[in-house]
Amino acid sequence: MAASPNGHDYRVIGTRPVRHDGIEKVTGQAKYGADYNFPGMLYGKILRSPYAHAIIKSIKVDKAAALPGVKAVITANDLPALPDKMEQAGEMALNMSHLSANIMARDKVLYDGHAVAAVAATSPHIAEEALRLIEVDYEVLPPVMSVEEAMKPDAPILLPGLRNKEEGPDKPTNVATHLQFKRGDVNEGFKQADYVVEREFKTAMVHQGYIEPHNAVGIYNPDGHATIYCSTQGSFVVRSLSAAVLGMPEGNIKVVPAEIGGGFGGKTTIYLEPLSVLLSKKTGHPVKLTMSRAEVLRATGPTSGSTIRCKMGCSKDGKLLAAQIWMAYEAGAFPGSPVGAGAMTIVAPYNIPNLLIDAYDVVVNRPKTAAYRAPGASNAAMASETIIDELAEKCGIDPCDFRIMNGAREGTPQTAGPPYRRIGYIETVEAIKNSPHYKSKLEGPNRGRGVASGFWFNVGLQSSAIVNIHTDGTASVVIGSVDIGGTRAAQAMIAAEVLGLDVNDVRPLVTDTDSIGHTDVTGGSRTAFATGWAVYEAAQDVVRQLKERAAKLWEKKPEEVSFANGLFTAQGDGIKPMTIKELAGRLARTGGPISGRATVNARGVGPAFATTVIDVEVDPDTGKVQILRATVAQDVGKAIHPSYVEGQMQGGTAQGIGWALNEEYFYDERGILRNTGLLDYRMPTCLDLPMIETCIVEVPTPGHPLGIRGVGEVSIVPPPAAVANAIAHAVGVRMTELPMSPPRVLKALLSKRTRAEAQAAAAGS
Amino acid sequence: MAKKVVVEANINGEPIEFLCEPRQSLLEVLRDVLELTGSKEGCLTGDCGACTVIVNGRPLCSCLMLGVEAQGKTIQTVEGLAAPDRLHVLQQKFLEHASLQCGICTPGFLMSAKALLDRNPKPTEAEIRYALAGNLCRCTGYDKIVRAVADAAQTLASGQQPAGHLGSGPSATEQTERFLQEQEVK
Amino acid sequence: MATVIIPAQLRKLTGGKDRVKAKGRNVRQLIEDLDRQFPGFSEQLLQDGDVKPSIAVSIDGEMGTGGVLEPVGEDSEVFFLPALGGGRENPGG
Amino acid sequence: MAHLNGSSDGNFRVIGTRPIRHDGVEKVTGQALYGADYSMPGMLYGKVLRSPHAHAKIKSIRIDKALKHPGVHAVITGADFPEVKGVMAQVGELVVNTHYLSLNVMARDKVLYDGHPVAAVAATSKHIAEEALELIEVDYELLPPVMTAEEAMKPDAPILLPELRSRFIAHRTDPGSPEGPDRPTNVAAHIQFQRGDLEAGFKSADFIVEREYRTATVHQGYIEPQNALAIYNPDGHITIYCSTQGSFNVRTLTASILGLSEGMIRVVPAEIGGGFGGKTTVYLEPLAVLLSKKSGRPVKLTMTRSEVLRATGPTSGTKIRVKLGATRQGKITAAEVWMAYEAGAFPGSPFAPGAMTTLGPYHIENLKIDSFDVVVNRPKVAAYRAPGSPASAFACETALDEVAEKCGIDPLELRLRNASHEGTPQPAGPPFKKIGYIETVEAIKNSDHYRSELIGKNRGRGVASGFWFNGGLQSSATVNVHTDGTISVVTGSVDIGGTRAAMAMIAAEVLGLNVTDVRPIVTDTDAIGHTDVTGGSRIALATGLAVYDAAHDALRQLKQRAAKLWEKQPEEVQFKNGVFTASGENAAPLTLKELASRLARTGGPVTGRATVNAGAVGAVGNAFATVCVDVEVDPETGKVQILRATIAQDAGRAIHPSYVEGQMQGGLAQGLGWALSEEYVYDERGVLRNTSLLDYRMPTCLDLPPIETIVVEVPNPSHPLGVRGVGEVSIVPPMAAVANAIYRAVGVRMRELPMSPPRLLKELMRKQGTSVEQQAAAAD
Repeated sequence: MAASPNGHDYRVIGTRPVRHDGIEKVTGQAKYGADYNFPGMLYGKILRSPYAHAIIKSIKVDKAAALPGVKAVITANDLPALPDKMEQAGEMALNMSHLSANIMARDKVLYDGHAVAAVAATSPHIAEEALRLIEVDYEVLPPVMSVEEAMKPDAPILLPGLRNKEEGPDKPTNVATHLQFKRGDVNEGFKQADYVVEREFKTAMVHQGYIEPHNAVGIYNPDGHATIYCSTQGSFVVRSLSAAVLGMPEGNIKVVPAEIGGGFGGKTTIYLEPLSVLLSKKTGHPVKLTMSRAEVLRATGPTSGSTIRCKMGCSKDGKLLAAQIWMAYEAGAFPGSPVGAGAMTIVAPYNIPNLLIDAYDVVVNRPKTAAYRAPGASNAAMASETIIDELAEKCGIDPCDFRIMNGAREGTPQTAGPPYRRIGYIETVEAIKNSPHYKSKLEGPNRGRGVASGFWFNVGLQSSAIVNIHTDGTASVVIGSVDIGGTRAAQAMIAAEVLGLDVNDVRPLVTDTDSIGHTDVTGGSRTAFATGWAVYEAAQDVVRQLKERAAKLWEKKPEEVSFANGLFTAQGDGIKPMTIKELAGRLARTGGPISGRATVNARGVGPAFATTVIDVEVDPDTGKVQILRATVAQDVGKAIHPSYVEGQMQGGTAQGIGWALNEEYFYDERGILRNTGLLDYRMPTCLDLPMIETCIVEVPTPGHPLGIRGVGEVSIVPPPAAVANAIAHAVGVRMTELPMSPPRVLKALLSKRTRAEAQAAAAGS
Repeated sequence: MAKKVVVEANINGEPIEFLCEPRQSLLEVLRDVLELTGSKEGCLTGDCGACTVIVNGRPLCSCLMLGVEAQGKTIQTVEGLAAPDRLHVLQQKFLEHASLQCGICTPGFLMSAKALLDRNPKPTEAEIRYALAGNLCRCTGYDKIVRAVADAAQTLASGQQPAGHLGSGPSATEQTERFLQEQEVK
Repeated sequence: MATVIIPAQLRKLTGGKDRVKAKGRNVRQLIEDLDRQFPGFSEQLLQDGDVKPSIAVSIDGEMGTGGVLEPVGEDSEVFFLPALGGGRENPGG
Repeated sequence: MAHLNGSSDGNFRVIGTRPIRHDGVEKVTGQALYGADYSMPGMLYGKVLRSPHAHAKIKSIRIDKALKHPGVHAVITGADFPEVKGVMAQVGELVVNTHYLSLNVMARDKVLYDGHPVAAVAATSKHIAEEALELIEVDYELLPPVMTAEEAMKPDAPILLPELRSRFIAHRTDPGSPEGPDRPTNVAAHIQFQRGDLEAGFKSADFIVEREYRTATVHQGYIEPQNALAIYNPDGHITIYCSTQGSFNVRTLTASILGLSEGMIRVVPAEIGGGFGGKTTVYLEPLAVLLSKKSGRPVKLTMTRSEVLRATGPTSGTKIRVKLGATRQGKITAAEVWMAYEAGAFPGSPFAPGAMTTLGPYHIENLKIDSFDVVVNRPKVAAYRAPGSPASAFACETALDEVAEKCGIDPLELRLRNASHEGTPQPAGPPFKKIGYIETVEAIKNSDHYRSELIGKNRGRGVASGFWFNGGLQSSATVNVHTDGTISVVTGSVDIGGTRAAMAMIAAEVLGLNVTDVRPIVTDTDAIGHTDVTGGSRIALATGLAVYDAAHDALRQLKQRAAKLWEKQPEEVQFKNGVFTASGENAAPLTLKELASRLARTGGPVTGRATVNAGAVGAVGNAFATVCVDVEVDPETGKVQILRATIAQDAGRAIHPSYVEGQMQGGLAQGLGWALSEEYVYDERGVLRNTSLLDYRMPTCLDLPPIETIVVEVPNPSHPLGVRGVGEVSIVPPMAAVANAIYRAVGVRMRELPMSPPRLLKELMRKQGTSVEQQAAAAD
């Protein structure tokens, strides 16, 4: 029985029931976006730019439109022009004209793969043939591929209209935003520091790597209403953004979320949805658009590559005194990289008196970045966590002890914002320190162990939930949060806990945007936190009404009725305790059916911390790094369904290791992506990884009824730095570039050997 | 438009006739012609394994095989794994071990694992990882998948079938096995 | 009088001060008072009558969800900082 | 009930207008998915083997040949059904024993009507399934069929259900006590209502009219045959897609028949192609579930038209004796009615609702009504639009016409003199609250149809009235306010006749929106609170009430949010035609749209919800209708042509007038078919001979004139919008009106339905025969 924050033991929460949608998924019946078919459905394909940076002088589509079987061809002219300013879409602020131009290029293509036109035809093969008949006249411009090039004063300008506060209103620039965070006086701090380490880090652009490509089926009705079936992390986001891009009233669009084959933040925006509706409007048929793997890699939303200069100083006894960081993130074709989050998380786990952080959001001729699991935090941690490892080494202090000494706790000021409330960072480091892994001896040549920590804010936002009681005492929970990693099971468990029911008597149901109140995106590790809260309150609403009905039956006042572990009771004689099953059978007589509802805009969000230790062995001849062992400790507040909490911790660690060792976007000098397949965009297979050990730390979030803390994202932050530190301890080279692929590690090893030989020669002569 | 060809094959224990264009892959035939949408498309280049099916006892990517090549073959997809009333032990163990999160890669993993256990009833962890290396998963980090396959192998080896629900009739798997034996005999 | 911590970007408006006193029962009145003390302040923070969606307001350690309506205590500590979301990629500014 | 904002009685902004229904586009473009349109990957097709005999024992069933037929995946018979304790369940307006319901879904050791299901098969195609049916060998032992109530009530009649004992029911809620000797019978129940002193009443009458009437078994005639698609998951969870009037009904009945827990079943209602009460029970759903369980694949079952006629739920044929006593001034002093309803193979005919609505429109002091539920070898009856009331009205309203003729009073005038009004005791229930019967009679009296001259040979005009008490039962609704100020209304009530539009209009009225900003959603049994069947004319009334309350729940929350924005108290916030206002300075008026975009800031999304039990059946609503029909009879063939038809009906409050008129016209048309051409023709072996729509002759647009409608609005005091429910009463008056018109046209009193050409010609020749004899007698 897992102990709960408010003392009483939980009956369902903390157990590991089989998820309710499991059967459909293991028998292949579950319907993902691409599995939907409709009578008379057409297939859509998109023509994509072969250039990284070019002006579209003209597009001729008549030949394509004439091909038998082709029903419609659209370009950007078919989409309404939108104002070039920041607008509010739900809880997000977006520049709608940039969003629209990213979905379909308007007079300029800005990255290899940028959508230029789309075709709908009776078969996917005919649609592909039609694409080849579209003639586009490009005027090729020099591509700007890195932040360094883009920030040069004479760099080619991607977006003529872009301005930033620094350079004023009349200077075109590629720097969209400059953020600065300051505390204390860094120069003073560095003066007092005994040890100072400064290095420049470069991390490559990487992709979320979800196995299911994007998809959308749009059905446009002659009365102006449209229905969209798609795999998305936020059906309400798809509705409000598609409405803006299509210039339709939001209420005319209904989004039906299909099962989703992975997202990790990459499916929180829109690519195909508006185009499928537009093609359906033109043809009068449902239109299905799916992306190939190459399209996913070239033209969806990877996370930023970055350049980070990080300088940190500490006293002899290991006290961190100052940190000065310069960071520039690739935003991709349009402004909006996660550099702000990177800046606010880079030293978040630590208490550093003097701080100066400058963060730049820079547009380059690469696909517009989207969120990828704690966006911006992993690249930042690669810099700060490796320098902290060097400082600990210089002070001769164990990396865990160094982190415990400087670790943030309740009251520590954050980089930006109020001091921390009750958090569990120190507990995660201690959990690693006392883990069997960390205590075990690591012998053998070229082997090393690295430790690193990570932080993520998590987010609350809005959720709605409805709980219906059926006449046989079972219940159904209706929510709008898409279930990627088993959150349906968590919602059913929360309702079962409150209602005193067996978890298999509760059926969770994810429904469309018309059948449930507004619910924000499944992202920001918020679903268990915010939607779970709404389900908790809705279930309490049901208990309240059931108490009224019991009171009516016993002719007592509702306040006199109490409810505990599934039984309604009241004092006085002749009161036979009733289960929900018995009471449910008598609802008709006592006033009719019962359904509870709750809506929340969740407050008091608890940030999440994780610390990871990884053992590696480096092959000195090839530079290949083999992961021997990995353990991750994470503060989850309260684990509702431990198997899926472990799943999130293991999944994030695996992605972090892929990010560390071999995943990168490889562009040639003309700005064309060369590794557009999973053979060359090398993600970890089960042969590359050991079993990933997890220790769940439960420091409850004050203010949440169940103490829940989001778990979905933070586990991806530590691994790149942990692997780098392990390599340093294994073969004595400090890697400062991601990925630490065999060629790069080998180069570092060879240059170390030549330097050593040169010194020996100098010393010897 | 190329002329369609009539193809006969045994799919999930049932003799099936279907029409397909020469350019259609077996995956496209399974999903769009035969409405067996259990096999999933992840890359169409044989890298992700989400479209894995078993053809004449061998696991392979149905996106790399043409529909017309299925003539006379015995094919098993995820839809043919469970008996009418009872999940295959692999399906049961994937659920019990929470070995899937989004589940898009699960059909592919189940077929690769089934082919492995048919060949090697008592695989070591390394052998399991080797056999499943062709199937990518981005959510789980593979840990719980490997544990589920090992547990399923152990359950099969010790002969206890997981508690069946009810009903009679040979499962699609047994039908396919019988069909295969007949083929070998001929 | 609540204490307002000024984010780095806006310190040029407050003449470099990073901590300022202001009075107001809720965020709207607080910003009006700040604008009186340091002209140009509300233009940075407000957009059509409410706090810019890209700005988050934290009061006594808790992220406010009420925008300008968020009540402010007599001596509470108020932070203005870039609003972020894990699932959303758009940072401040 | 809080009074509607800004609208005193009657001047609503949206209610009463005629917007286009929201699901219209799908229906006119063919995209709407009816039950048979659903298909699933790997789906099998089911077929049912039905008994060719009306009454026989099943000695053995051999299915092994069928099982081995290639492509067959599963075969089920009665043996696959668990023996479950029968319990009384509410099915539409009828009350049914679930044990008998299970026997009706699949015979066990006895078949009781031609078409009774005996086995079912699931195969990879329909044709293979049909071939498999022929391979099933059933060994029957024939028994003599009992086809009419008369025969069944004879003491020596063959017994259909050996364990059946007759019950006597004294009042509406009496569960009944055993009646008569403890020996097998075909009379399942006898209900009786009595008031006043019958003897004295008849003594004080100047005229007595005593007649006997017969009506035939007739079918609802919905164009979409029954269908069901079931998916049985290995973990025991079941999903059923079907066209039904009551998705929650299907779940409860299927669960009880198969001995499953209700929570394991989720029913997704498809669009429904007509029901009229016939789709408030289950036929195929339990079979589809069992076949899916045995085959491990989704299974779809559909019925052919002949299966619909032979083996679903027509309404009862009846035998009725009426005795009316009246004074010379036309005051009815006493009425005695004896009625026998044929229940079909199992007990559960509308004998009780028939009795409770007999002579409902009239204030009669001395009254005795006896009504019997009699089992016969015909398909078990189901509800059909005001079940039981049309047959009794045919008898009583024609007898009443004879009384009017004897008193020499205009038939409408006679009805006005005896009309029920507020306070009149119902035949079996509390006195009427405010009702609009008199208004319907006066509306016909002042109608230009009634005042028009009817000239020409063999032409006649007849009038009749009808009463139905309507249902209340349970409904749930949620109203979601979206960030752009539009709202969606989610209910569980299946929409047969445009009720989605009515729900959207009610929500739009309360929240001050145009109806196009409201999206009505009908959802499945998991996604909404318990909602009873779409029947008993209750949707606009009960689900409408739930939507009304849910919209007010949302409005209450919105007022709180506005108050928060203006830093005022919620009570200070007013809401009038779509704008929130409050006194004082910084309270600039806010439209719902503007407020909706600020919900995030003021606490999060807004969802209103309400659940309602709109009073026991009969406590609410009480709808009346009066019909006037002109006919011309062709003396050579006996064919009756309807020249003109007008109906006046009290709707209480017409939410969407077009669809209210639609219900009035639809009911009247069905009544005319019942009157003139529809009947079940059984041969002496009890086999149905007219199993197609060629011989089961329903009215075509050629047979009917335009049906003029007069919507009378006498608001129902116990409903915030005055709604009464309009779906059923319009079918009650037409048969008597046509009979009375025929009498005025050719002087023949028809007392048997249908008044088809052969029957009318027989009566005409008999009348001429007598007049010829009279002339002959007079002559010689």
